[in-house]
Amino acid sequence: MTGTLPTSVTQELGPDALLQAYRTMRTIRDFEERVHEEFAGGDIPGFVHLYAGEEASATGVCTHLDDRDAIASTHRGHGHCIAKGVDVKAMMAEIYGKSTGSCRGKGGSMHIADLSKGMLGANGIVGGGPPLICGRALAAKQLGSGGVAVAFFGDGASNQGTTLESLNLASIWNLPAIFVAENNGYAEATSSSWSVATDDIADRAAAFGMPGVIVDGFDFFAVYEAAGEAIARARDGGGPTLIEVKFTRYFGHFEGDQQLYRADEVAQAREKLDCLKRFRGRVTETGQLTGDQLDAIDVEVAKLIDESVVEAKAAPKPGPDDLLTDVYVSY
Amino acid sequence: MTGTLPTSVTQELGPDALLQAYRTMRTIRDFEERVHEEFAGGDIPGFVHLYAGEEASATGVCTHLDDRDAIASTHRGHGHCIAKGVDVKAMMAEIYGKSTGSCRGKGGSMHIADLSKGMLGANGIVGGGPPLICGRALAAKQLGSGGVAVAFFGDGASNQGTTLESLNLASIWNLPAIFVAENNGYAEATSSSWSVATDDIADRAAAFGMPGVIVDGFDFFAVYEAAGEAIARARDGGGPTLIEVKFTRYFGHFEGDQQLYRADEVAQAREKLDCLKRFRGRVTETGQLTGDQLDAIDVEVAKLIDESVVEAKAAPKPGPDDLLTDVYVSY
Amino acid sequence: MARSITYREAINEAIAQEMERDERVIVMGEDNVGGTGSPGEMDAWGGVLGVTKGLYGRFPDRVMDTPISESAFIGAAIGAATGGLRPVAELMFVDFMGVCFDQIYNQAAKFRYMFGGKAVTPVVIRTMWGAGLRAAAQHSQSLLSVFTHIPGLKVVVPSNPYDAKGLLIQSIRDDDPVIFAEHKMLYDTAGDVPAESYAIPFGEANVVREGDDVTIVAIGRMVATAQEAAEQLAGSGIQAEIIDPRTVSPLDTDTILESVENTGRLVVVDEANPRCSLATDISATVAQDAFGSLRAPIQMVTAPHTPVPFADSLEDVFIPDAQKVANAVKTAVEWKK
Amino acid sequence: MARSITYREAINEAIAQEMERDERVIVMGEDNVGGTGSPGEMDAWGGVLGVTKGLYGRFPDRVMDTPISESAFIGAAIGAATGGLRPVAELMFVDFMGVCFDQIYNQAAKFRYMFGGKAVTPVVIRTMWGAGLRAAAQHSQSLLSVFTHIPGLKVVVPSNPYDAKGLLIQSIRDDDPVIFAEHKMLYDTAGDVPAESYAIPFGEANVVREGDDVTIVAIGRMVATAQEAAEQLAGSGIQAEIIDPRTVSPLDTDTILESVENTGRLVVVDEANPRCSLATDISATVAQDAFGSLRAPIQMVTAPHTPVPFADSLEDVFIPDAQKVANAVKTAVEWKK
Ligand SMILES: Cc1ncc(C[n+]2csc(CCOP(=O)(O)OP(=O)(O)O)c2C)c(N)n1
Ligand SMILES: Cc1ncc(C[n+]2csc(CCOP(=O)(O)OP(=O)(O)O)c2C)c(N)n1
Ligand SMILES: [Mg+2]
Ligand SMILES: [Mg+2]
Repeated sequence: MTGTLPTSVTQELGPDALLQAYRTMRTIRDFEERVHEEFAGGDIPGFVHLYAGEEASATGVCTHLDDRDAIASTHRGHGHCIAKGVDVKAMMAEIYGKSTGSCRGKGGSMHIADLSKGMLGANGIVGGGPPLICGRALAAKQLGSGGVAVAFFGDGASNQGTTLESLNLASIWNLPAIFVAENNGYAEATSSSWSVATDDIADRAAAFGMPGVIVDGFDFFAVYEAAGEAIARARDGGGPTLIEVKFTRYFGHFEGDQQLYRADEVAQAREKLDCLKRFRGRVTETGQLTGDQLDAIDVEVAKLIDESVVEAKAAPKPGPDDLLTDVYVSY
Repeated sequence: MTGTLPTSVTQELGPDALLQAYRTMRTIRDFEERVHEEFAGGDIPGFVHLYAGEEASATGVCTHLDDRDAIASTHRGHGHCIAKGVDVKAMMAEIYGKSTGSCRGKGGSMHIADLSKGMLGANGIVGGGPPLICGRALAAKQLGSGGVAVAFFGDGASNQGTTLESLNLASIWNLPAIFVAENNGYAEATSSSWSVATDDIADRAAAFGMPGVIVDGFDFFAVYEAAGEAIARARDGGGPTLIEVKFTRYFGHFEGDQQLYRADEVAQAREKLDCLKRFRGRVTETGQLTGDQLDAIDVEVAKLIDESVVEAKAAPKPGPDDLLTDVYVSY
Repeated sequence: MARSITYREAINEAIAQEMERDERVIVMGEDNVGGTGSPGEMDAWGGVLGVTKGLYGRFPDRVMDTPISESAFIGAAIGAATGGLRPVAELMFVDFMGVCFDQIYNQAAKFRYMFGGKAVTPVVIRTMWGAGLRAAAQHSQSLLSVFTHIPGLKVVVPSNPYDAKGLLIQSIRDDDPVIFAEHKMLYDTAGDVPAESYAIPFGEANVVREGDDVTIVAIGRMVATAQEAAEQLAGSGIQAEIIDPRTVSPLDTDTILESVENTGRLVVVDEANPRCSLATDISATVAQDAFGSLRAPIQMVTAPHTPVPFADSLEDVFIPDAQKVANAVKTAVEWKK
Repeated sequence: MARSITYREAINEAIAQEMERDERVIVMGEDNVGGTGSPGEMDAWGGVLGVTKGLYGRFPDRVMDTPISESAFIGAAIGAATGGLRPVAELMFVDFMGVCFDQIYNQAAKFRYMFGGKAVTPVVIRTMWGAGLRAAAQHSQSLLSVFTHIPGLKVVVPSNPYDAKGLLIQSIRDDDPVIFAEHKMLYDTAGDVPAESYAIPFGEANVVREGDDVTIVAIGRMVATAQEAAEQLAGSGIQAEIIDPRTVSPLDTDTILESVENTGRLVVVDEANPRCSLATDISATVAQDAFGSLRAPIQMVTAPHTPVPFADSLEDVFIPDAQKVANAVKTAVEWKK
């Protein structure tokens, strides 16, 4: 199972970077598993879309990014936030609608953002992010910052006009933009094999004059490598790339989804394809990391998530005065 | 110059059909040339976009259509209207804002329509037509009418999200829809070679799982043949096609445009590529029609256009009471 | 025969009965079936909150899923309406109108006028609106004033199951484009609804409660809020008349003006943002056409000029409640020049 | 030093001066240069009506053409604004908002609130509005109420060259998203405009004419119409006070309320469609907050509830004229209970 992984790439990343990547993926997984439980407990309000199963995408891409770079996310945004360095405790508090949250309780799961980290927000509008990312890429280009901008979006969003327009705009403006189509097989209950008229979303790249690649989204190293190439090209003035990442989501579309439309693909994926298992297998096989090192991270992450929930629950809600603030910078 | 034309196609059309096609193209040309003059004279208000030079597209496509079929047009809609059988005098009156106009003076050049002819309207919104055409194609399919629906749109419109979405929708719903991208090289003053990120708009077909073809838009027979194939496939349940028609427009983007952004491509096209000249050369060369037959049509058309202007000028304007009618069927 | 069913069921029943009656009625939207192309069951969703559930089983050829391409499929519904069908298309949340609004206001709404009276576009766009579900800024908006502003559209806002059924049947039969706005917090509310088919005409307000001291015009979910306030006020001897317009375009101004002519006071309750809203629309009409009867300042009870917040502690203050309505009524009643 | 220049020139000058002052200001829109990729001249258009003409010559790296993809490029302007630029993007006609509205109201307008006050989005969206050019239903709309309804947006409506320059400079410097609405019929009107840079603060109405008998609030091109009516009325001894809000969000309600407190009468003139409009917004505010001063019914002079017709004979009746304004004023002045 790990034999298909590109070896040169594993070698390129030193132990610290590998540990960091593992920590990010593990944090996302635990965060989501925990939100899943807490939601079932009735404590978390609103619509919550979990990223479990897809960790290698956000992590593989964001490992290449730094403070110059920006990302835009989707309704399924927790993973992207964590991978771009948004504070996990603030995120959890946000999901609980507390004043200590990333958005002081005003945004919730679908709007977690941290502009100071170049994280432009989860987005409740399917296809909302790609235009914004064209703008961030344009800003990076105009200001000569060397930054790139990455739009994450789903298979469903790949049919949205705003996404398609953005591919064209990024191409003709030759922007340092990367479009990551996260194809988890479904938009809500609808199969991407039906809703996307091509075999692969990556096929759409040619329609907008940019390279398109497909990667195994369960494989951190595959994502890391494809993203690395695209991001390097973008930083070099070589323009945008469309990367299709294929995997499955472990939970329902949102919490509460009965998932009658699915087969048993999740059990299979969790067993055979899981990004954390494969990562562990790979890096211990090559001897770059030990199982103990990874176990230690597991323990730390579990503690962090635990604390984040405890603290979120204990945190105060925003007060009525907060209702009217933050509409304008000045009015 | 005529040697490149497909012979089998010319043969397929009998003399009556050929005369009719010529009449349509000549009517469009004369209509547009005359509106151009009248606009310069200051009598025609508003924004007017002329189709001269592009006649073979509307005519080549609509020659295949009948009452079951619908088309949607653009701001540059006169040619499509004429080719789909809208009354020429009513069109001219509409452009003059008269109560005898196709839309009783309420629509003007950008909104000429005749639903009774399956002509869904010129459209002031770039990319407005393709979604509507998906609907007309769906209706034909659901009602089993055997009809098809055709969206005409420009190179500029090929970058609009609404157009791109429609390609996908038509494909996955397997609709009897034909998308005709009229690439005249410009969207306003902006070159399609810049604004469209691919070499050819037809390249986009693959991104939406449908066949894409490119045709010489100055050549009636080439358009006729490509459209015939696509329309037959659509009627047979074979789904949509994207046809890119390439040519140049003879006038400015709209009347009043100084056209500083152009080279002298128009003079060249009028001289060497013109669809009327090529048609005449071809059908007289093969002996299917005589020059006299075509000249007779020229005379008839000239008279029709002349009358249409005289009558339009003499016609009454809508009265103030008309302002409030036609908003709802019932309110 | 009337049974108690929910607002959700009433909507489903209205569509089913119209589909039964008229073959031209089709249904489309994102996961309105749910499961197209997927390995598991079809009709797995019936819309995100289950409103169209079961229709696919009964009318498999006439209920269809769509890709996430609102411009294309809402536009397709509109185009199909010009071609002999009577589509009922779902714009899941009204908040998503921004990706497809052109097809609604520049196309559907204007065809008839632009084409000189020669177009008929019988399309219904069902959409979910309103706050209260902790769904935050992009899934909780009202936005009905935006549609009401547009000539050529009709805007329907049922506040209870009975109206939902009758108004939806009328919407489907109506030959003009209709925005049918379903309040997401009302889906589970139940009420008596006849089993047989019936249509409620547009432009006829419902006087939900009679009273002589003040006229309260309330929209959608706010009708219940106004009723709660009215009960409270009755305790203090103030009798409120409550008017539910049911359709805001057309708006039954006659009923509103007549009521104000009797009560002399107007309170408008609307959970939307305040600027250029239905609240201002109704207030301004009264200030123009029933001024002579007004004995006190018009009071508008609305959400503040802010996006909808996520936290419950904020959203609960964002949405007008009975206390605010009662206070506004008191301000009007106690007002002295 | 003030010279007489046109509204079009005033706008161009404002952008040029801000681009000069601040490198982060960029300009984008369809054919805002004109000629990109084409064989002839660059800067062939400077926008469809020539408003940005010449900017490309001076700032070739900061003025860019866009494809016809309003969602993508308006969204890009918004994204760029969060990333350190101060974009001035052109939505050619406001009528086209329907293909990109989501980016404006769900993204730009809500970032700051949804993100707990931690976003700043200094984007200006210039757009052309209004009737009168025989441009028919899809190129003549007003639609400003739709933007005004949205919390988080500012909406600016200059009625003359002086205001156009000063308000646009303020718009570019402002840290919130601004809709800058240019009336297409005003581009050729001239007026005195200082050559130097100046900013007009938002939310400060201009009292264009003083008078004690009636308050006329007029928007955009209607300010001139109101002035024409006022001249006429002065002949009959009626002195109208005319208020030009200049920005409708924020709206300077204080100035309006104070004026009505003095005159006791309000006429609102707005060329937009009537329902849920700026006219109803301003009227309702007055009916709520200055009721005690009102001595007559509020009069709204607006377009009818119809799309904009093409024929001149209809469009001229569609747009409010001085006669209609004068009649409304007379109705108010002559009104007796
Ligand atoms: C414009 C818009 N349309 C519809 C929705 C409702 N919606 C939310 S998520 C979703 C499915 C998205 O599918 P995909 O892009 O594949 O992302 P995934 O959920 O699989 O991560 C839909 C239809 C929305 N939020 N915005
Ligand atoms: C949504 C929208 N954006 C912009 C415009 C303004 N506009 C009208 S025609 C046009 C150019 C269209 O180019 P193309 O699609 O190539 O058609 P052509 O004019 O060449 O026939 C533009 C930008 C519009 N009418 N609608
Ligand atoms: Mg998906
Ligand atoms: Mg073109």
